[in-house]
Amino acid sequence: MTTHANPFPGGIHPAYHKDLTRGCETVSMPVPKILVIPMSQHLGAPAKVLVKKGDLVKAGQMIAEPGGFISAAVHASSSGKVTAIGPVELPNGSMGEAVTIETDGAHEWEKMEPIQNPFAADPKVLVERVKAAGIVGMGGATFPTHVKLTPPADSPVDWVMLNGAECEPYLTADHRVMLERADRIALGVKLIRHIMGVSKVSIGIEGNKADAIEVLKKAAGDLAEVVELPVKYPQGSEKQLIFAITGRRVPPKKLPSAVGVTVFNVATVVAIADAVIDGMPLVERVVTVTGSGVNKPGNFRVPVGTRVMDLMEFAGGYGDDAEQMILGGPMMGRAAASDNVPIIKGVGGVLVLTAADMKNTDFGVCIRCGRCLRACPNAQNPMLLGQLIEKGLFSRIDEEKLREIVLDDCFECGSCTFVCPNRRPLVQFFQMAKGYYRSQQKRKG
Amino acid sequence: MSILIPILVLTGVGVVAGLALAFFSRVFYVPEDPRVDQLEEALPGANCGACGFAGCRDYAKGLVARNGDVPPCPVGGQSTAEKVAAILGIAVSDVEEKVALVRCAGTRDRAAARGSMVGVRDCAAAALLGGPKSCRFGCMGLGDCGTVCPTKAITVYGGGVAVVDPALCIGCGLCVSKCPIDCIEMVPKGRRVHVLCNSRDPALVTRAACKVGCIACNLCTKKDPSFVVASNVAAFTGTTCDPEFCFACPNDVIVHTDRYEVLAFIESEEARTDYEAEKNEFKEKEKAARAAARPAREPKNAGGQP
Amino acid sequence: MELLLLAINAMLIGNLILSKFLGICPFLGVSRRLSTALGMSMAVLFVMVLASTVTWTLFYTLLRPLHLEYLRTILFILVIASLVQLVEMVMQKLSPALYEALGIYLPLITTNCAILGVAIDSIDKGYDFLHMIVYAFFGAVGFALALLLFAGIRERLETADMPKSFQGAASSLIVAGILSLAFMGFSGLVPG
Amino acid sequence: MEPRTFTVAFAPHVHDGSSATRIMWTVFLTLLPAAAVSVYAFGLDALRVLALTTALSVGMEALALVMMKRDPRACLDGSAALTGFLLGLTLPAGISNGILVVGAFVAIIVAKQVFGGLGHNPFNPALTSRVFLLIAFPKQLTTWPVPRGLQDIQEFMGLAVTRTNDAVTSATPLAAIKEHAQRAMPNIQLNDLFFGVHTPGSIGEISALALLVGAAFLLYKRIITWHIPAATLLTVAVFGALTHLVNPARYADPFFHLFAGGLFIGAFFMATDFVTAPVWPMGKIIYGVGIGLLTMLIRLWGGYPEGISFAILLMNAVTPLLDRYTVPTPFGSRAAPKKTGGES
Repeated sequence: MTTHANPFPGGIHPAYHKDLTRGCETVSMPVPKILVIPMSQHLGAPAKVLVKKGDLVKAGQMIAEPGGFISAAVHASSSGKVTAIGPVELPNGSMGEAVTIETDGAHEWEKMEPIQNPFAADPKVLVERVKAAGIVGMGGATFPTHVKLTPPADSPVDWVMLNGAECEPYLTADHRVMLERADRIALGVKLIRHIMGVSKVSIGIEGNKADAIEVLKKAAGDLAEVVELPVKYPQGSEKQLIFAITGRRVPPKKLPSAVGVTVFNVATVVAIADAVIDGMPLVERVVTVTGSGVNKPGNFRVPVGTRVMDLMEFAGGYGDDAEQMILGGPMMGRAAASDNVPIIKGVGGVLVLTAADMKNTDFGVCIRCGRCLRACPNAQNPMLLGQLIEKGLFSRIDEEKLREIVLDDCFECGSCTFVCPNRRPLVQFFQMAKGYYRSQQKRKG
Repeated sequence: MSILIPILVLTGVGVVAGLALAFFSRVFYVPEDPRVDQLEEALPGANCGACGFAGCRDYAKGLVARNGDVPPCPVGGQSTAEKVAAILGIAVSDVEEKVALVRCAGTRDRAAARGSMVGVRDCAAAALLGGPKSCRFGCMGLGDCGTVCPTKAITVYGGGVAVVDPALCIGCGLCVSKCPIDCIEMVPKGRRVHVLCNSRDPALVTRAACKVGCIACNLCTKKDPSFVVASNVAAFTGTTCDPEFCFACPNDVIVHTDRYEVLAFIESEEARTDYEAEKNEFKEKEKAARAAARPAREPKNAGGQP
Repeated sequence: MELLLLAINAMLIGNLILSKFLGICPFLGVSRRLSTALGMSMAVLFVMVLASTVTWTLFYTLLRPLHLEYLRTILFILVIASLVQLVEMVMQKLSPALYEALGIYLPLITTNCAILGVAIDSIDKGYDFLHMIVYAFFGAVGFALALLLFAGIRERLETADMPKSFQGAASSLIVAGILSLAFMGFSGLVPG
Repeated sequence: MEPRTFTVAFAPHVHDGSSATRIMWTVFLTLLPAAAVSVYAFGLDALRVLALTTALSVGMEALALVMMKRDPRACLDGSAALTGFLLGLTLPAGISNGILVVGAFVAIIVAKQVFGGLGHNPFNPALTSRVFLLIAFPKQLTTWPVPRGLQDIQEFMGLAVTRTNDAVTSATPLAAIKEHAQRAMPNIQLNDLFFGVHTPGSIGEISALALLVGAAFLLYKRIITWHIPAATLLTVAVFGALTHLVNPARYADPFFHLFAGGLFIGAFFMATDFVTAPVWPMGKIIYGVGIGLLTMLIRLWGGYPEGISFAILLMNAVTPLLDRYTVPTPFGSRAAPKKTGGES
């Protein structure tokens, strides 16, 4: 099978720092005393709470059902008593409703029935199971997986892609999942082939994870081809990944299904297999704890809803000079104001940086050096757009159609900001502009 | 004789050009309503865009096109509305003049901070990160509203809360649309009583975030039905009330502008001390009244007046 | 070849705006947006060619035979003013958006000295009909070129943190000055 | 464990460590070889001019920043020094100090700070100033001292010197060609043009070799891209070759045009100035071709012997248009999707 990969335009080569945790085997974290399980861990409508304050819940019990078509169920990660239901701070800095559980330490399970002989089962049953297990994309976008498994009839999918690129610096959670659970990934691939009726499955892995490529080649056999991807950020972004493996270009503002492709994160595939074979809902995930501000970097299997402070206590605590805590990777992750926030389904890493590692955020004017233009994976114009947004010249943006051409398609990978010699916060400008247009739309409609 | 030739030439060319123009003005006639110009004259000319149109001329065209069926010019107020109605020949509708009010008194010493932020220079950016305060509804104090204000009526003072100077505010509402957390409200110009809190969080969350947050305790609504509580925050809907009613608020969120300017209420230590003193006095009085009322078995003290 | 040289001369070396300093009013007035600058350029191109043709014809058929050369300025102004009125009407009918955008500057083409300048210049230089057309056309193209370049620069300067005192006309004039400096490089390119 | 709070900032939280200041000073350093050659060739006069323009420019920048109530420390960000240095490199060595003050004023105040300083100037400040000086002081700007080797420095150090050449000034090769057409050619050696120690000219332009060394470093560091210099040089070479083929007696050969005058410093260091050059590859190529064409136009038929400064300035004016009309198509919109299911 071919392992040829197309390099996408732009991109950057940050320092990866993956050696910190690359070799750390995943350690299961014991269930903490308090679990804070938000209802909005996915893209789409928040889940609807099914329990009341004072209820006793079991591990794996569904505590909230999907709140709409694009939504996902939420389960208790351990057994215990519901002590509060109310708004808490979420990893993205906003407030959202969450169920707080005081665990009893017994960790009593209430799993779903495993599906016997799944390859003979109706794909619809399997999709129902994925929905019931509350599985969402675990690469960070947290799109409900059951929606992805059932593409609309007018855009059929002929090629499924597993995303093992893990192009974010520092993070190794997916890498460890691929090494440690290769058989489950193979099983998951088989299930997806059965559910979606596709024959072409590719697993894209960046070349800096040679051992994972080896292991998966062995495990996947004929089920999927393993493609070694060039090491370049943002290789793990859907559109770039699809181009690298298939050569197909997803048109601006279109979903991958427009070119007949669907992408799953490797950890998501494991969760699918777990849900079908073991009847286990998505209640835990692998999280990389790393960075210069932690005492002991490592990979941990963490119950969903664990507060970062509890995880850090188990993982060995902060270094003396920890200054910034980022949930996710350093390129697209969010800096949290406090560690009293829960780990949710889409958080793959806790990165703690010291003041020395932190980027100086004093920014200057654009000197038009054009580095951002060369770094942008979408071949767009961060430079001009950033200047216009900074000056509030939204009429110019409309006039030159920059919003349609540039802004709508920017997925905030941060490459432009990474290379800007005057450290202009371009991603921030784009987020602001997106917010501005959202509020404009709200006012109109 | 020789003078006649140039005169004739000039006249001839002039007549030809005039006739040609007259002909073409028929061919390319575009009707335009003269009222647009009159209306533009009558409007304030601030071109602030608060009406939703791109400038005053655009608004005038809109007025003509829809024969006055557009929201009134918020800046011009009653007098402009009358002029517009006169030009259009329609009845005057009453225009309520409004001023902006920042519904927050959570200065730095009263509202809990939330981490420290670097690289953030304005509200729109800070809002993306969750804001600098634990309260996600409170004024972030980075002054975006002040920068859009055409009359420079909004200033962020030392406490880190924006305050509107009602004397300067022309009621255009640009700050309201600019504020990313909807902390600014347009209130009727004559309103004397304001609830300076915007937190729609439940009481527990609000109390943890800010000392001067509205916890929706409903004590004010018991004093005067003009106070209403909706989505966890109180609001005053009337024009004025007994200044002493404001003291009923346990968290000092309500200001009566007959007693204290909003600015002083938020920023001035002196005013705060005065306020505390008055409030204590009020409480004493109320206690005494209650004690006096108890033997008489009156079920309720009507309004806290002695 | 000679016509080519004339064209280059009219367009670059003797650029109306940047080396003859004619037509500065629309140059500063309607150069804030590329789109309006383009519209203005087209209007000027049209009026300039038409006005030159008409005035040239009038001059050689009416004034010269009657020995009324001294009337040319006042007559030309009359003709140009009428033509501008015509263009204004046409534009209001056919492209109201551009009409709005050009605003006061459209009637001001009347007093655009570039038009009168070209008309008188082609008489002064004794051009025949063909040369006059080429001169007027490429003069207008040169006007358009300068206007478009200038509009591009001004759009860019919108994002600049200019000191207050230099915003607007001040910086525009400096840009125009530097542009004019650069156009000096063409001097001597074509003799005459 | 108690909850603790952290500093919040925007993603991405890491940076490649580049800085505008470092870029500016790197460009400055890459100009040193050329400066060294000219100090060797023109002696202390060259040093004086370079030091003065650089210092004056930084001074003017500081003054402007103070007047605009901005942080005056920003004058050390390298951009003003670079502008001053580049200006010095485009001037003849024997120029008087008064003119240098005017030059620095035009470059920093008129061409740069008026527009808001770094990043906003539509025209290259050094070139604007040079062109201004050329038009304002034509005599002084075209009085070219003949390189005297190390005499000056030897003299300065008290070594014995025998003055062999007292003719102080001479025409530049380009001016000679302009005046005498091909008859001047035998006196001009390509070698000299390339190494530059014997040809008259402005301080920075005499040695193509030294400029190439610096430019190679800039290209290697990816501070500049190949588009603009390549397009410019190629255009000049092709244009030169064509005219030479048509009339070898009148027009010099392309190598002469490549190595003579300020083409190298212009193409590599002036035209590539970020602030005033287009940003997109296609725009850069058009821009480079335009510079090449205009340079040759002025050199061959214009009133001035050298046209590169005018050419770059003129193309600077075109930059905004090029930026706007040469935007590449965004990723994904070029090729129609291979599968057309669900496409409208």
